[in-house]
Amino acid sequence: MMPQTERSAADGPQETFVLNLGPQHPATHGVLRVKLTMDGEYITRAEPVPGYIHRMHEKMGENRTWAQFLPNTSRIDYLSAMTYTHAYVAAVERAARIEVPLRAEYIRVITSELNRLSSHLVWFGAFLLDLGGFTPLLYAFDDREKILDLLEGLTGSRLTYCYYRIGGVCNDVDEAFVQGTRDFVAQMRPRFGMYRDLVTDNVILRKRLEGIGPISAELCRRYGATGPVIRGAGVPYDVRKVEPYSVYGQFDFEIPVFPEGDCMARYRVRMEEMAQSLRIIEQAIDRLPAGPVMAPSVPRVLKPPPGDCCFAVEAARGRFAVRIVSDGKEIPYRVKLRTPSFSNLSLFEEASRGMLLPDALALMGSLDLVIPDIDR
Amino acid sequence: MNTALHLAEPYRLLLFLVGTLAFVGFNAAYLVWLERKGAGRFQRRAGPTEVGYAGLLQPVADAIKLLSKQLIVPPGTDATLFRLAPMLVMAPALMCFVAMPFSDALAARPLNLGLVMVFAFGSIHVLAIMLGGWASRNKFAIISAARVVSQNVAYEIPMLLVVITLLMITGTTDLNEIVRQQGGGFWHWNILRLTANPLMPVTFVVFYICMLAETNRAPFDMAEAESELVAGAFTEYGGMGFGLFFMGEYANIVIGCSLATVLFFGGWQSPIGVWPGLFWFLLKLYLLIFSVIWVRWTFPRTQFYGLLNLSWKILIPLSLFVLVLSSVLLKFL
Amino acid sequence: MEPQTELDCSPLVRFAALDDLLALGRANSLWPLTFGLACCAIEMMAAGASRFDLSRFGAEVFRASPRQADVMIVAGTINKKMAAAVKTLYDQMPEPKWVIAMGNCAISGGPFVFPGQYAVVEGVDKLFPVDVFVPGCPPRPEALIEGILELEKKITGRRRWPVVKPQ
Amino acid sequence: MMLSLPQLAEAFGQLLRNGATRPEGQAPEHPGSPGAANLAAPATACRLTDYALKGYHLDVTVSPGEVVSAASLLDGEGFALDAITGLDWMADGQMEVVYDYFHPRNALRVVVRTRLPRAEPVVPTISTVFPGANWHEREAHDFFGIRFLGHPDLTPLLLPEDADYHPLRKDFALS
Repeated sequence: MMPQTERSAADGPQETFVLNLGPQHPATHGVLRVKLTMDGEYITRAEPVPGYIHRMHEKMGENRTWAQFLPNTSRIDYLSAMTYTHAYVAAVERAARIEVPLRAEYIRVITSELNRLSSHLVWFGAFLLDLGGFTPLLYAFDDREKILDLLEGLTGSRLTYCYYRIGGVCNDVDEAFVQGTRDFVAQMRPRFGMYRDLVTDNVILRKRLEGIGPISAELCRRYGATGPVIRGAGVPYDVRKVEPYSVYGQFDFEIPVFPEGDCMARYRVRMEEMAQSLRIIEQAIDRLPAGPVMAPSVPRVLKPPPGDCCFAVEAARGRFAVRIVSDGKEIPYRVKLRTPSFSNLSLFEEASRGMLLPDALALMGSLDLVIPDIDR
Repeated sequence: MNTALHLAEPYRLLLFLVGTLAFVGFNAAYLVWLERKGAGRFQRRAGPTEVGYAGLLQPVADAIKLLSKQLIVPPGTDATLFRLAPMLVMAPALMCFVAMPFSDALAARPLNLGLVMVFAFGSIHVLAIMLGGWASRNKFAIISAARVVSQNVAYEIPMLLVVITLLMITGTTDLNEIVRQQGGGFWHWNILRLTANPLMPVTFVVFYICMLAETNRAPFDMAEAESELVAGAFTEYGGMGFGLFFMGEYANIVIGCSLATVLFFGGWQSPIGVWPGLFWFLLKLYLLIFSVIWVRWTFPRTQFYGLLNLSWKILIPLSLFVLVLSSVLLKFL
Repeated sequence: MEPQTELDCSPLVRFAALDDLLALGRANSLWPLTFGLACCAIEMMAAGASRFDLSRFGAEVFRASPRQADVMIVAGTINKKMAAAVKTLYDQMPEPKWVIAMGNCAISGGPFVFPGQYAVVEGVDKLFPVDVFVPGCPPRPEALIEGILELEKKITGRRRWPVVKPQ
Repeated sequence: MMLSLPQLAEAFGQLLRNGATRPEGQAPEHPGSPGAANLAAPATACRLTDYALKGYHLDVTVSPGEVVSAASLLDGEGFALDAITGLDWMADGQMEVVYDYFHPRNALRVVVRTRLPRAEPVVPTISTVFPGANWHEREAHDFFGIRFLGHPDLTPLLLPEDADYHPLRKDFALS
């Protein structure tokens, strides 16, 4: 398709050199290091070296009570803090058999989707920055600020919300939030048209993304890649649909799937997903039931019965699963965090082989990595 | 300024030397300001506002800071070349202005080979960036140096081809003479001389694209490519070494846009017959520069093979076609 | 890129007026290093984005190469694997250079400090001197801008705007 | 291919019976460690679980030698690897390795677990089956010191290159 992107074996053996991309490099979105073995500008081997922001989240899980781990969950993938907290509290609720009030579930869905939207907006800007376009970043951040205003009014924080509690949510939404969310949905809809005109239809962008970085469904499966990566490879895998959790089963929304598997497909999946998130938010706001937002019977010192259990959610980057093991004490025995970026990055070595450096960076950008999410 | 023209030759030259230096320095500094302000406007923000009125002292602050930075020659570099490269980027840019006609009489040295000279000196900055990249002993810088050379080789060809087309029509390489031919209203400008060659607007588009590529501006900023190569050939340069590269980039934009103005938009000729030539020259020049800034903040960067493909597969055949068409028309009309 | 050896760059002779001018120039042209570590980096980006707009103070020129940067905004947790790289980056920046420790992690290790922790460097001032500390987890973009203004004050000795006292 | 839960459970039952009836002399694909032989034969089991309570559908316990054949079985059915987790049962003197699998097209989640002696936790690698397991196993090696036989490169992934400690072991403490 793009013969220029592949170097044929007929070119003969070449001298290679090692290029260290990172740990401080603008394209790695943080402190990922990629050890590239290069043949000119062609990559013969790209070996990601994570761990530069390993922050012991799993060790900390074994050091504090079940509820004290909550702040950590917002700092694993700080761009989708809500969904991560959701997975953890839902896992503990599952282990301790706590029933969450319906209103709290609705609020969780609304805030999770708002958070997904803001995460995708950051990705959109950062991805375009990787491709050398600076302006879309600021447009995306501008729209994101509106979401942050809403969530800040609700939770008091702009980024690391820690808003969910075991058994519900921290505080109820007020009328200002409901109205603000309605206004935001109405405001945000026309913006997608603008993004399409400004960015998606740009011929330079299309040339840089179409046919670049193909990832097949089989490759995703073998590496356990999920989220927009697998949906961009034609597999309609979304935890919200496959294993419906919370009240996602009650909403009418679609899972955007593009079969091409290239960077453009992943780009389109995320752009479509933002519109779908708006749909979910709209429905949830309209149907928001009355009632309490905390379960009445959550014990002050939580001691889930011994045993293990899992809970998976669809975070902005893919499937995020929490596996908790309890030995019946007030401190978790083990908290395992299965993060999507970890698996998504692990296929980079295979997918980037033989690519040109700028294409490989486009591929990396299209995986939407958050480095602390890999390192934990 | 006009009195200066009647002074004895050495004084006149000296005056022009100072004038050119000031012009280039001022432009390089304030184009950065314009770029930052312009970028701000394109991005729904204010740009520099706090340093002086509307941020007008921002370039001065930047200059003071860059001048007073520690000079580092990293270990393992080729120290001579490392120091030489930033100067090599600036000096030829200054030379190009010698032949540039700012108005009818305002040119440092009317040269009948002016265009050739501008091209000759205009190409040297490639060499400088390559030397800088090479001497830095940094892998990003070397990749960038290789990119710059292949990019400039590819784009020099269509650029020269369209200029040859133009020369066949004008019949002279004296820049001032080229401008004089375009007098008498904007329909005489080369870009609209459709009787000589109906494809003149296309010629300008080719020239404009090549100019963007030659000056390493977005969407062809392969040399700096921040998200890929950190800072490209300038990765190891700090302080005024980097400042000179930075100024050289803007000086080259000024040269490229001046040349476009002279060759296609009638230079200092007024489109409606009023106001002095210098005003019109600068107006056209800054409108073009503004368009360059606009392009930068709108488009993402092209891929490198896309860039070379554009040159070798589209621009060169196109400019060859224009050249042949032009010569056929010249011969038979 | 090898680390630079430390050089003592304090001048032998000082000229009061010239020093003031240099300080003024430096304070108004603080180019940060593009160097995001964790959560705080997003707020650092937000500070550069349209609503907060660092460019008003001429500080939006994020340079990816340490050679061209004046101020290192340490935005996030530094762990022991990263510490050497951060130190190298600091060494590669030419004098005069400044450091802003943004967020609790960069100040003290923040929420990641507990008895028996094995990964986190407890504060970036363990590695090199820090000029301004901006607390928060993460600090708001306004806080970062305040930190930059504070750094300007440290350089020039003058405050750009009067501090607004809380009511 | 729609796969049903009972079919899968049956397939695992088959696998476990084969493992149980395998003659003593013929070791499975990977011999395991000498320590594994000393340990009392690990309870192999395959049971359906309540998804609403556990978050997974099928809980399979295999002997360390059978993790590869379990992985191959799941690979053949189109499963993907979710994560590999270590679990330090210090009181029992055992180390547990938990393999989470999910199916990208069906709502099916399978947990495969195996117990190793804590003193010498060695288990064959499944990175030959799922290349994605490579990093998960490196991570488990970082955190628990579990050695994966046949793994191409067990250098620390998340910990510093020279790390010689395994922080998620229950007896870990910084000196």
